[in-house]
Amino acid sequence: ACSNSTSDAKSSSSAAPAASSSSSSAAPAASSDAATSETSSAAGGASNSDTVYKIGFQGPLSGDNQQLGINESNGVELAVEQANASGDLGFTLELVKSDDVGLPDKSPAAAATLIQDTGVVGVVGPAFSGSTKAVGATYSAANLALISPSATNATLTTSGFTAFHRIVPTDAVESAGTAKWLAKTVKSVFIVDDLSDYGKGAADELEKGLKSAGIKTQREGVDAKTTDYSAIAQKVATSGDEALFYGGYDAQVSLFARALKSAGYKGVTVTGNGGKSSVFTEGAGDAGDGWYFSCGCLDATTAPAAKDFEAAYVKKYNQPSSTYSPEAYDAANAMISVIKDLAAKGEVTREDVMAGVKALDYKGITTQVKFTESGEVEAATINLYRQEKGVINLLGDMKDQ
Amino acid sequence: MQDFMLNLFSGLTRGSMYALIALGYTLVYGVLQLINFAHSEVFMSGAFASFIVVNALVGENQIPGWVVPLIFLAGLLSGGLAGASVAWGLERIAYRALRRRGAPKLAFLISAIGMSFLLSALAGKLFNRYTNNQFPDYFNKDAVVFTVFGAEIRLIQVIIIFGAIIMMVFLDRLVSGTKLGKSIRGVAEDAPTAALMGINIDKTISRTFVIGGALGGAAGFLYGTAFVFSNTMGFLPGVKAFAAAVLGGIGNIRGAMIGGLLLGIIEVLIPALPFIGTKWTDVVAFVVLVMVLVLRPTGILGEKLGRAA
Amino acid sequence: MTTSMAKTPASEDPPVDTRDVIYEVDDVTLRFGGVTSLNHVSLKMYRGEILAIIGPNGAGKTSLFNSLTGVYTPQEGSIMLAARVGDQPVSVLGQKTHIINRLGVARTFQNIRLFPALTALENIQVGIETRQKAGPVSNMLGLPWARREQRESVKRAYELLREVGLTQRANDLAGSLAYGEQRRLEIARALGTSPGVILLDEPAAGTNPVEKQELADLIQRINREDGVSVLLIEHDMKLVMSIAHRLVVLNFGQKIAEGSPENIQKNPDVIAAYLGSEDDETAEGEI
Amino acid sequence: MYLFSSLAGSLGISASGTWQNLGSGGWMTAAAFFLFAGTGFVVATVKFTKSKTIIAAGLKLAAPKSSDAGGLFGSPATAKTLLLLVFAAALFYPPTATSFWQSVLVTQIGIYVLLAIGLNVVVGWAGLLDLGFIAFYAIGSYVTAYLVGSLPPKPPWGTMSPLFAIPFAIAVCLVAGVILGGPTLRLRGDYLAIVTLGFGEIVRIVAINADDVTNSTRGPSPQVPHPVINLGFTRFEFGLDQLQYWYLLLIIIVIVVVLFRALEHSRTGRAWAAIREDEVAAQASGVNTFRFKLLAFAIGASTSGIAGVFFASDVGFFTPDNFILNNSILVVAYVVFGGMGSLPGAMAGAAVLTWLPEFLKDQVPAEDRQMWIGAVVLLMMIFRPGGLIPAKRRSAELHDYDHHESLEVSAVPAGEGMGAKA
Amino acid sequence: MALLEVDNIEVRYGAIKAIKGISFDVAEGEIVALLGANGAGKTTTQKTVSGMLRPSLGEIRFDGKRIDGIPAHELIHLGICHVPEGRRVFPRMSILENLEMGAFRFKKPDEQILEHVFEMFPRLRERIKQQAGTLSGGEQQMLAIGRALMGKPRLLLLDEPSMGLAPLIVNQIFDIIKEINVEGVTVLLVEQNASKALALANRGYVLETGEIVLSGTGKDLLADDRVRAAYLGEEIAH
Ligand SMILES: Nc1ncnc2c1ncn2[C@@H]1O[C@H](COP(=O)(O)OP(=O)(O)OP(=O)(O)O)[C@@H](O)[C@H]1O
Ligand SMILES: Nc1ncnc2c1ncn2[C@@H]1O[C@H](COP(=O)(O)OP(=O)(O)OP(=O)(O)O)[C@@H](O)[C@H]1O
Ligand SMILES: CC(C)C[C@H](N)C(=O)O
Ligand SMILES: [Mg+2]
Ligand SMILES: [Mg+2]
Repeated sequence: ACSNSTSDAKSSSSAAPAASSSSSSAAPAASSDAATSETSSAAGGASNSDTVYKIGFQGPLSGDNQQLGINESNGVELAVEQANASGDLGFTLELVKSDDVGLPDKSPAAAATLIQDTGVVGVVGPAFSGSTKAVGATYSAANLALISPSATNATLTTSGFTAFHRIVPTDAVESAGTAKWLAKTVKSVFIVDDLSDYGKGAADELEKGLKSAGIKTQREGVDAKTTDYSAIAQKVATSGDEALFYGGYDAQVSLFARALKSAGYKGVTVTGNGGKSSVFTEGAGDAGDGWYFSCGCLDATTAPAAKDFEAAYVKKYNQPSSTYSPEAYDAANAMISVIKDLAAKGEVTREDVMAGVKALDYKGITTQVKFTESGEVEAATINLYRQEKGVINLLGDMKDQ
Repeated sequence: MQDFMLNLFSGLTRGSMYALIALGYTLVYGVLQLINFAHSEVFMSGAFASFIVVNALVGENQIPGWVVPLIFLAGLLSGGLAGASVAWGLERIAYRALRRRGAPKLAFLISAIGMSFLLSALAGKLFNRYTNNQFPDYFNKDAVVFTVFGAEIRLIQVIIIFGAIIMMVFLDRLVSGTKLGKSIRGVAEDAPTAALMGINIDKTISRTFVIGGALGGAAGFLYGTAFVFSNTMGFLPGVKAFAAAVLGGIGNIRGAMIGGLLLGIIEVLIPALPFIGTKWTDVVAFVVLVMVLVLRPTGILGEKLGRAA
Repeated sequence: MTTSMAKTPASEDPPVDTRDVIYEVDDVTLRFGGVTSLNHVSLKMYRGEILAIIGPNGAGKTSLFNSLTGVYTPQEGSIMLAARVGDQPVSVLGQKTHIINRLGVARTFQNIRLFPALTALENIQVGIETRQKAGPVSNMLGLPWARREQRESVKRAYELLREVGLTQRANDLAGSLAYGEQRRLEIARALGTSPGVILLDEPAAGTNPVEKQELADLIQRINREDGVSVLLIEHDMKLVMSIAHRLVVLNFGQKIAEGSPENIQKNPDVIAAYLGSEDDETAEGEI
Repeated sequence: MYLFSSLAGSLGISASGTWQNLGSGGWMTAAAFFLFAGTGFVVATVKFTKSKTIIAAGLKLAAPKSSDAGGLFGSPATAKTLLLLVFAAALFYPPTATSFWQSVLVTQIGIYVLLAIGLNVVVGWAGLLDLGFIAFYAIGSYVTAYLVGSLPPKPPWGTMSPLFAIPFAIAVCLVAGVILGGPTLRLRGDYLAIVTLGFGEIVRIVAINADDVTNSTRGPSPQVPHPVINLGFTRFEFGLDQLQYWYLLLIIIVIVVVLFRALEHSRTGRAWAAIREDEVAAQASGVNTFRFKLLAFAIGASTSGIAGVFFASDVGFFTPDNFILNNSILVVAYVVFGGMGSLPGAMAGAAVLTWLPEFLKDQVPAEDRQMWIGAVVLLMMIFRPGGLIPAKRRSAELHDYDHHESLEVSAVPAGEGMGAKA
Repeated sequence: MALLEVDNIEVRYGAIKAIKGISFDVAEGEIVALLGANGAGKTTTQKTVSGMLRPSLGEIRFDGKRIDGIPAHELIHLGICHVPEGRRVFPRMSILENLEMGAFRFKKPDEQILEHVFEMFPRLRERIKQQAGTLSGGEQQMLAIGRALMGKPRLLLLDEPSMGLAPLIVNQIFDIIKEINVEGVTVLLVEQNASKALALANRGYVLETGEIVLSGTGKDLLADDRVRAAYLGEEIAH
């Protein structure tokens, strides 16, 4: 009767470092023999130098929402591999992945793993907003720069996390877009969120937007651990609201989608970037058809700028890239560019990397990586997607829909 | 009225699964005065085993309508069988040795907890750790069977409610009418003396676990079909079913049934009230439990094994 | 019936004060569903006496005990209690068991109920300490008065152990004592609560004649030396007749007789309902 | 594999193999062991013989034999030596440990030892099965977060440094303990277990759903700041260094242990033992069983609350997921595993079982840890049902099977004080 | 050949040796009494015979067949019925259900025997539906004996049947034992009430700390000074 969430319930009470990191017991630079398989594989095309710098990645690599994390870690891994293979680094780059299961309570341990590893000079991630919130201050205190490819909660850049930067637009922007779009077609919206920083944040922003557009709304929160959505689905179905928005992540939306179908809900169904992944498509089955997704993210399979990236990705992973893979690739490359510049000048410290990240101006495949004072990226587009016959298709820029 | 009916049936659906699981708790409690903490893993094992069977039978194929009931039955049986064997092994490993040593009650509880950890982690290792595995869609679960007061009652609900009721009636007969039932009650009340009457204690206890396990495993299949399943799925339904068993009067078979159904209904009806909200579902369950126990310390029907009142 | 037990013939000036009533049971009726286990029972118990309650199995003796100690609440009648000298009578109906104990009523059980995992000494201390004041905080901090109380409780417990002849076994677990020793320990624990009256439910059941003798001596000593009144249920007539000052006989929940041992032994109703014909007794005695 | 502390690092000592994870601290501790073992043994034997002579001298009124550690650690000399060894290790090992183990020591071992000590009062001494113990830990944590201003509602009187929340947490937990215990402590064993379990879940779910108060699953925000102790003349600021927390925690644990030990051997402790052994007989002996049970509950609750404050202060961030039922069950498992009713047992149980998963981390895949822990617990219970260090008072419970119930218990259910309506 | 032969058995509780090698026998149709102080090992002996305990040494034969080590639930099929110490009725079952449990080894309880039990103990018939746990001590004792009779014993083991019974009932119980015996049931009786037991028994054994110290016919033992002093509580020294 006793096991709880995915990996191990006990360590959920733990703030012990590395409680849930899968592969990341990375050795300090000194003891190279202890490098784990995963770290060395990332070091793939080893360069001739024996200086080693590491970038960390924090995100969910296990648990229900692992696909979102894996998408990103693949992107980062690809970037690191390409950098090492390019031969012009002058040092070896290693990737240290730290698994936070996407849960805030596992985040401190995951962060501690990276922070305690003095070889780590910069971090891509955390992937999720809640995880970021839990450790933003810790990373900032440790002066370890973060570039998140996907943590979209609006308040992350206003919480005094000096280390935090992101290359995607916030949920405030995304949800405002969704609200405008919804207001064009429906008069009442049922809003459900998963109580997480991301889900609730997105839902809050949406509610704000809809209210100001004079749309009637209704709110409920459902813990992300729920596996039985029949009660809430029934409530939605009998509410008569014309649209439903769910703020939360892929695995949960897919269950909700099924429950809604069972309950016979016929309205417009929408979710944010957290829902857009293959996990949703597979989990929801045909109940997922018709769902809309808003996402400040690029579809690398169609975007011309990402052609090379997509080819390399498919070659390495035997599957097309997915949500946030290109963004993670960009974030990693941006980070690498900073380290590379510093390494050319001498030793690379966390402080230097931090300063370097703040001063970045790097052209990525998804966007121009250049941060405002608060750590936001300057340029941003929100796209609208829709699932049809088990495939999520890009409909285009939200503004135009 | 329509909403009420909808909720009532969805409550009954949940409730009948709780009741099936609760029976396992109650039976074991009846004979050993112990909370079998690993029973939730028995339930879980039923879901996995039946998935393997059903998935093998269905595969990617299109299933003709007349085979569906057979597959369903196969799922039910394999779930029950798996539950029964896990429960049997559980008793052998985690209980019998301690019983022989005359261990204190809590030691049993802890060894059952150890077993529960082990089984759940083992299932995670053997299969996977996603919390949302699903059975193949081999029939239209959501087909509307009939409508009451405008509420559409779906196939899966009907199957679960009737399946559970049939199993419970069967169990009730088994325990109240037969020698097995007598020996269970005898061991429950005073094991050494029961032995003097010619009752084989070990066998009786084993059988009790097996019966409870079979029901729990079958419930695992039903649950997996209706919702999703995982290696940790046992936990919450397990706790609730245990609560249901206590609610009805632990050790009391009909109590477990009534407690389970009641808990399921309450759990759906109360949060459906406009001012409460579905997120309080689990709280409602526990608050009701606490209140009932404070008012009626031995549960609704009291503690007698195998009797209604 | 030439036994050694009749050391103190009961008639020999009992220390009884008939003006001072400990228990006044008035017209008490106790029912369980269809079973009436006490049927309009009235009786008085006086300070200083050893009062025995006898009667056939199921006559309601234990039920009476349970009513006197607040375990059962009779549907009708009243039970007033003034256990210690100078107490005002209070009603025991509906009172909690531990309150009744504090009012000066101690009891033992028909089946021994010690704390088997505590030592003999500790068993008695539990009783003694319910009369003490120190709270958990002063215990934790080991404040002076708490320690003084603790010393007193150990001292008193040893006294009681000596009184029941168990000094040697002070530090043995109660569960490891022999049956007869456990019976005596249970009495010592009861005495630890400084009762005015002690209720003994079949204390001699399952003990052998030698132990019965020791028990009889002990009860008389408690009664005479400690001034504790004794209410006794017992089926062993030798024991009862040798130590009781007065007897009350119950049958089918009703009081059928009351009086001195001599009178009771001759009472034809009692013989018919309970004692059996004299022939049996003598026949056996002659062998 | 992890960073060695600078001390060990500069000494250049390093270990290898599977024990690597322990850092060089193992070796240094071994040294300290030897040092202390010597003195410890001497002190212990001297004391031991002395107390024997006192008894021989005829001072008969000596208090009864201490009744906790029996069995393996039966003799007072070994017990004392062992105690000294443990204490030496607690003092001298942590600075030499890797920072990984330092934080395991604080956030896992230390805190759970404290929790186990608290629960031991409830389960081990008073014999009440509490499956919602973590709720009080949660309450302690949330009280702290509230008082430092990390929750949406702000305290009207301004914020404070986290550790000063201890008295408030104790007070709130006492009240919560009494609120829970008041109506429910009259229930018998397993009913109490399910009610406490329900209470634990209610607290957790309320923490999730009372969004405006607790910030739901997002946890306190901003994080709980690191504690500052400002005594006017000196000012002590805690940082990320786990050692500071360790020594603070050690002090807390020592104080609690000393106090609880005194309690165990006082009238309160005996009353609990009596209730546990036979509630009806305890009542008949004048023990106000309800009051003592409530007391045990409240004491356990407040200990748990202290642990909560400490946890919140150290880690700074938590969510309702830190307070899942599983953790309540685990604390019970620690206590039973170590030896119910035995203080050293409960502590050892918690220490071993919290250490084990961290240790296993390098030996088995992370996902398999739960399985190993389950197996260890299972084997332990099968082969040593009394626990690691069984309590002497409890060991009498290890009767054989046919002893399990005196007839009168079931024969007179009314005697249990509930169905007494006749 | 005796019905029951106990041959040099030794029984232990862990390290404690409760029975240190005793031998005795009970012939078909006999009543044999086991006497002894508290803790002498009477109950232990009976439990070993009925299969609740296993001897660590020695043999027990019933009807010539070895039975030591056979568990209680199998032994009952040979007709060894045990009225255990402390009555041990099933407290939450009714009187009737308790009696039916006594006949568990048969497909159906024998109505005639049931009737016979009710004749012997009319109180049981009056309370046929009452929960056994709420019966008075003496009533429970009657029930326990009745329950054993339902199992159609060949050998009836009685452990202190008179404990807690009113004097009148004690006499009745001994009459009933006699009656059962006359009907062909062999009885092995443990009693504190030595005088009554020996008066009834054909033969008796006296146990002391796990060993048999005396044996003989009931009459002889009753006349024995040591028995009179130790078990009848009589002073013979004057
Ligand atoms: N809780 C109860 N429910 C129903 N009947 C009860 C209950 N308690 C006692 N009785 C009945 O009340 C009657 C008196 O019982 P009680 O235990 O007082 O007898 P007693 O005089 O002590 O007998 P004994 O000498 O055999 O111990 C019995 O017939 C018994 O069955
Ligand atoms: N379960 C047990 N564990 C350990 N020792 C036991 C156990 N049961 C009995 N003993 C011991 O075995 C010895 C014999 O006990 P037994 O019960 O057979 O005596 P008895 O002759 O029946 O006494 P009584 O007259 O008190 O019933 C005693 O010393 C007793 O303490
Ligand atoms: C990977 C993404 C779905 C993460 C999400 N946008 C968040 O902020 O948490
Ligand atoms: Mg009685
Ligand atoms: Mg005996």
